[in-house]
Amino acid sequence: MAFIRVGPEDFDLGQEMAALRGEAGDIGAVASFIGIVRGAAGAPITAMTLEHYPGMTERAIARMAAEAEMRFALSACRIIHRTGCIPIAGQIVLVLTAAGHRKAALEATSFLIDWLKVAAPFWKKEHLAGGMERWVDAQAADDSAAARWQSS
Amino acid sequence: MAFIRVGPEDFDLGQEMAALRGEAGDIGAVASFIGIVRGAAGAPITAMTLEHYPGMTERAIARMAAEAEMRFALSACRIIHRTGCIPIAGQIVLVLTAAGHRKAALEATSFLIDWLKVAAPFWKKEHLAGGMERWVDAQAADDSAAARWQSS
Amino acid sequence: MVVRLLYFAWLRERLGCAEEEVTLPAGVDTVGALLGWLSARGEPYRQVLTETARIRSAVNQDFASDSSPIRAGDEIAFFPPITGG
Amino acid sequence: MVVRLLYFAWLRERLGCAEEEVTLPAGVDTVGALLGWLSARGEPYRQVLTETARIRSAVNQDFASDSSPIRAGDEIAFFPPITGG
Repeated sequence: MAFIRVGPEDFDLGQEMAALRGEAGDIGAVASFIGIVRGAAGAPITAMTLEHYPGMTERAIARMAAEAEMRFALSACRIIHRTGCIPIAGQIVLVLTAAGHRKAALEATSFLIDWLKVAAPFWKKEHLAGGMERWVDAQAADDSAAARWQSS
Repeated sequence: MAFIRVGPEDFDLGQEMAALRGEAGDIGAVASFIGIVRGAAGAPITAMTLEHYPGMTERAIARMAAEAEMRFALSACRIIHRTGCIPIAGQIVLVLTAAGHRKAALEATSFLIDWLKVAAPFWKKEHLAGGMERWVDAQAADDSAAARWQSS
Repeated sequence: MVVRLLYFAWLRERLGCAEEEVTLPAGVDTVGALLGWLSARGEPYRQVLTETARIRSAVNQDFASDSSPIRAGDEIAFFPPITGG
Repeated sequence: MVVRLLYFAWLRERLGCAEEEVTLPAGVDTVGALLGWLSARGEPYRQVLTETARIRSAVNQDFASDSSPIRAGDEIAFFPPITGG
């Protein structure tokens, strides 16, 4: 069973790694991904607000985590997705996977972040310098990144 | 320029992440891989000794890191590979990459660990219960994992 | 029948509403029919909800389509394409 | 000419030698020729080094093949296929 947390609190990679190792038992590989608020080229972003659909978010993430655990034979998995206002350079999302071998851990991490991008109900709003704000548009590239896991 | 360390000292993922973030500037994604000494199914491994070719190891890793930095437009990259005797569950290797987007960070991490497996002169000896020891055989799967980066 | 409606992101902002309970007439029993009924309430519903190419829905926290059935007591959400992760 | 030889992993253990300096006769100027010359020194060199399918080499810390040239002062290493990472 994957550990899943959705909420405003920040996370510490070292602590999450220690927790994962405690859950995972005998493993050979741990992979992680962290998404970070980035100042986009050309548009001076100062912060990002993440809105989500409480309840559905956790269900959607639990479902994709269960699929990843089975498909890649994961020994443990932790997914943390923050909500609310996050300043530039702040952490948004963590995917952490443990498996017997490197291929499973790395592929499960890619699989999970690709699916989080298209199937977990989060919406990002960018705050720009000068008080402007705008909702981020969905990327067609995200749909195709997730779709590649269906054909393979 | 990637940070590269080869030697017996252990590493702390949280500290390495902090160092990476300090080097990387404005990024959107960090990916990591950690290889761990695993008790193989059927054979009770108690520890692993990693021998390497001092000098050539660092050169080989620096070369693959430079290629990854260019190919995936990495903002920062840290590679740590331990040597000497490491007990079961101990950390062997860390690959940590920072980039603008998730695809670059995740692919660079896979690329680097795939190449480390076949092109950095390390050799693993397994220590088994009862004092037996044996050198690990190279895996054909490792060669093909690295080779896929040449055709793509 | 009575259903609960949720709106997220720019839909919520443009409708000025995060959540409402509505009583639907007989025959409004799919997500598509509900969208039509809501649009007929006038502005801002008509304009915001007829941009259907950009609107996604969920029924009881599962992704839905226009043909998805709705029943009394359902929680139906409308939102833009997802941009998390 | 004089070259420096290094052996790693089970080659080192089975030869009982990690490093040696050797003086090569004229004509021994490739990695392949060096392997032949070392094997001709007798056991354990002959047996360990003629398992060539499993032996890799480097000249001055770059991967090499049997046809790679060697020159006076070179550092030449022999080792099994790599198993790090």
